[in-house]
Amino acid sequence: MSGGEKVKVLEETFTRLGVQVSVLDRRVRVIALPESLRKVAEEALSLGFDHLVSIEGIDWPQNNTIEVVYHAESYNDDLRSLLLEIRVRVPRDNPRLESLIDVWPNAILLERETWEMLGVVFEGNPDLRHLLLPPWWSEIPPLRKDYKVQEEGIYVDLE
Amino acid sequence: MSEPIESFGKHLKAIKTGLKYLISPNRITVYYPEEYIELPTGYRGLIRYYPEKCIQCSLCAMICPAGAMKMYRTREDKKGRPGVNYQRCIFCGFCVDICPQNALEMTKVHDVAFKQLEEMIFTPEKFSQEPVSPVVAEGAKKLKTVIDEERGLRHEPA
Amino acid sequence: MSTSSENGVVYSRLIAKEGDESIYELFIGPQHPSSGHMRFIVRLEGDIIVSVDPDIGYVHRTMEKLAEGREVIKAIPLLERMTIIDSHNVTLGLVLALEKLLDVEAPPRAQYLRVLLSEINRISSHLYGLGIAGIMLNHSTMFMWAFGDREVWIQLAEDLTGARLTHTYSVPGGVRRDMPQAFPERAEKAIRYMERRLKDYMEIFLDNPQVRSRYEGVGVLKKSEASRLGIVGPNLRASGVKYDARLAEGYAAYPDLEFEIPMREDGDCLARMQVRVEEIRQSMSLIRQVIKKLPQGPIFAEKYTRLLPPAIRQQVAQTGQVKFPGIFASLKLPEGDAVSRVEMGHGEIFYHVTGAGSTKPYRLRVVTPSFRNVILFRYLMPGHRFMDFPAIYGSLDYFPPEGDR
Amino acid sequence: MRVMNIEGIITWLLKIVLSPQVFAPIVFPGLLTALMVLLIIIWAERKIAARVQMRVGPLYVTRRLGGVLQMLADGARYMFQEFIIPDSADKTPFVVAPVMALTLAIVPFAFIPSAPGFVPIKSQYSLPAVLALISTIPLSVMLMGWASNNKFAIQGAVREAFMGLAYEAVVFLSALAMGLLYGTLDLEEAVTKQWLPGLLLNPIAAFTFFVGMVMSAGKLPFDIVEGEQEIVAGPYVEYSGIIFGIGMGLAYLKLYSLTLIYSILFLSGWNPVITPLYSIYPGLAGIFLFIKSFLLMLFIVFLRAVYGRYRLDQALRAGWRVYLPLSLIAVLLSIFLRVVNIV
Repeated sequence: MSGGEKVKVLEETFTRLGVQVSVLDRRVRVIALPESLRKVAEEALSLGFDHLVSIEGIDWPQNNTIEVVYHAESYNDDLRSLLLEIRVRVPRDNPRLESLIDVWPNAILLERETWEMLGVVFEGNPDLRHLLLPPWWSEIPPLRKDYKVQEEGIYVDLE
Repeated sequence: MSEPIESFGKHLKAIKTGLKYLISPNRITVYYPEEYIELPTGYRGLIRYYPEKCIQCSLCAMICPAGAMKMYRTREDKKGRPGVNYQRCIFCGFCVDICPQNALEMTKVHDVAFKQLEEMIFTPEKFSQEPVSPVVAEGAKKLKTVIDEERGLRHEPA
Repeated sequence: MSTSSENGVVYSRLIAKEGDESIYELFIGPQHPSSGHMRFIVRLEGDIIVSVDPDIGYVHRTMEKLAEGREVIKAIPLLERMTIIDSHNVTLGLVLALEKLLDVEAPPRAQYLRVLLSEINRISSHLYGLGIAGIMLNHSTMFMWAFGDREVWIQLAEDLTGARLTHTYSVPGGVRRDMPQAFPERAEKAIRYMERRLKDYMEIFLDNPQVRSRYEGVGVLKKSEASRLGIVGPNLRASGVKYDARLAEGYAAYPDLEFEIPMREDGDCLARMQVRVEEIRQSMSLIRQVIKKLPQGPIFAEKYTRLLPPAIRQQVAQTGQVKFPGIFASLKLPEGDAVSRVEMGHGEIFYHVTGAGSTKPYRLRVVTPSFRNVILFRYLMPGHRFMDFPAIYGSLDYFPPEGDR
Repeated sequence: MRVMNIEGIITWLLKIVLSPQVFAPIVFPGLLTALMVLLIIIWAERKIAARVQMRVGPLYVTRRLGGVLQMLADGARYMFQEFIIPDSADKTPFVVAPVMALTLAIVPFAFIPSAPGFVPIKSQYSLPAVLALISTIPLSVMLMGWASNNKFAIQGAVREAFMGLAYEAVVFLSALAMGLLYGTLDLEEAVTKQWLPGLLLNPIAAFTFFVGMVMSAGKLPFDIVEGEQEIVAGPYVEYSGIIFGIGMGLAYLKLYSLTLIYSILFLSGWNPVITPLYSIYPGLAGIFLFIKSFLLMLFIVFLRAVYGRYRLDQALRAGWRVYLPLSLIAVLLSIFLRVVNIV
């Protein structure tokens, strides 16, 4: 099965699940809802995407949501040039999502990092604690837009 | 220790390799203060500023990734002239590559040492003097690196 | 939570166990001869490791947050600092993603030069890994030889780019320096020297019975586990999975060069080291091919050289050193996002750049190979002896600044 | 009261100093040469490793001699460095243990003969006496590890105990094999009995004694007690200053006394005695004994540039499963040779 048909098969299976599917350059993008996330993940696993590359959170303060983007990948020859991208939007003030550890085991560290950096709570993750930041970190999650980093100009005025 | 005979042979081979290099070592040490390596053309060392070519467009300060290049303005000249802060400079050469007038150029000097931190901030005047390597000033022997099939890196008097 | 391993992964080893009084807890702390810039909370029962909890983040420089606060071009030297021993491969992913966003294409000669520097960096990254693995077994000769011979490749990179480690060689649209005249002949000599030295490495290190007994059958990662845990790089290929981002993505000039993917089946420490040595040989053959097939032509995209004044354009063609157009200081990223994967020495790096129409990227996500391999410390170690810890750590070629970003 | 004139006192003193009981343990194969060998061997180890490893090694202390006094500089630095006793440590054993280890490493020189008839303490049990003294050193190292009350130090002390079990039996058995072969446990007689070097008579015992010696001195590939990469510096982790210097020099002193035993038992000791020198002063006639043991130490120290480190359980398994049976075979071989009265 060449790459083209593979993409078509992916497209049909995901549209049957009632999620929005679009294909970009070698990326199958799935816009899922928090409830259907687990179904999409299990479907992706059965299709061959057996591990996660990244769990990424993007903070959209304008429409008050945090978008969690999962990228799944597969090492077998026909799927390796494809990337599966699952986008889920969660409310910004109380971002909660279901942990996908039993579908993709290597999510255990990725979820910790996204929780730490953006405050998205993954229910079911047994050890959700700080990974990169120091354990006593109490300020708001740093990758949120309202965590300001001090900027610098290019001018220095002499006497 | 399975198949001891064969592993004993391998022990001897490892010791033989060690002895081979004990007898004819291929050292790559350069005795730095007495000798120094002559660097290839285009080496990205300390930067030299030519005020007469500069059109004060401040592109170099805008592109500097480390925020090392700043435009020093005075009351009379509002546009300001570039000065570099070597505490931050990462020698990436972006400023040299974006300058439309070639007013910035990278020299081959890389081993300048500073006694205080403040000395590392080059105001435009200090920035326009040619940096001098202390080792060259003392007249150390100049070597050039040669890649050689037998011994890897070798240094010959340049 | 299912602890069955039908999908290949033993879940119980994924969770760090709390110690009771029979457990001897050792902190292989950030200040330790063989821990690198990180800390391991090792729980021992007698001499057997019960669980290892890698505590990373000691060199976390918040690269993703910094990249969001700067112009796009400044993100390249910033992200290069994640792995300066493999600096071209680490920034190539970002440059490819930016080229997709800015929709600019590097000319063929630049594509070949990118492969050239990528392979030189891969060799020096593997030599770095071999050296660290050697000193972890207190085999100081392997350490000194690997780092000494790495100087040859750093010298080549210095001739090509002007900087030893942090080259910042690729920018959106092409590369910054052309290949000097004397380069091919020096590269050929370096390759011949390295081929001879690899034989010595095998005799004194990898075939040395003492090192063999420390490596064989230690830290075995099964094929299904490697794929399910998303392990990358030589650690993955040593467990029998034939995957390489250069094949999957086919970026730069790799599609029209032939190279095989060295692989092993048994997935123990020895297999990982052997895969790295063979990858050095593959990279050397790639360098030979690139030098032979290097096409003529410009090294910087026409779209940007067009903006340079004619005198500067003439000077670029003559000196072979690229000058940037003025807009490089404030490149505007369009709406949309781009993804790229590049094969580094340590494994596959992943970039996801989201632009929102300003000069600064809206979100820049990077997942480095070492971050994906961290899970191996917790997964591989239980059940081994305490003295296997440095052997496994050395064979994984883990690089803390890259893992922490 | 007989008035002793000056020459009388001097000759009396000279007679004492030159007598075997004083000269051998203090000057020639004993303390002074041991300390001098300590300096030279550590310097030689770093220089040999440097030559193999594409670099230069110690250089700047005495530039023309290639930095030979580097170890003197290090020794002086340790001498004047203040050693810190952590308050969580058990104070008196913390300080006494390294000193005890040093004395135990030096006392064996009281039994080692350096020339025919020139031995400090003449006894037919000098071989077991020396080996017994050397085998007590691990006890003091364990005490050092235990007294410093630090997790890594305790791990190091336990490793020292394990390693002790691995090589002690092997060393004693191979020495016993040679004792059986020569029919005597006295080192001096052992040399006179060697019309052929012990190495050729009983090569198996020579091999097992050599490996046991490398294990007991903790030199690569059995550098397990001070495993920097696992337990920082083993029992010596809390030490600094001169007691750390003693700890470091201990391994080399132990190696020196063991190589002396090795060259006496297997390389026919001081045999090509230079008779003119012997007639002048017997003490120095044993110069060949020193040269043989020095070359042997250079080879053992060269191994550092070739090997990494074995795992603790591998060293134990090798000790018990490979070298112990080998040394038993060596004993049988000696018995057979003795029956055939080859000696």
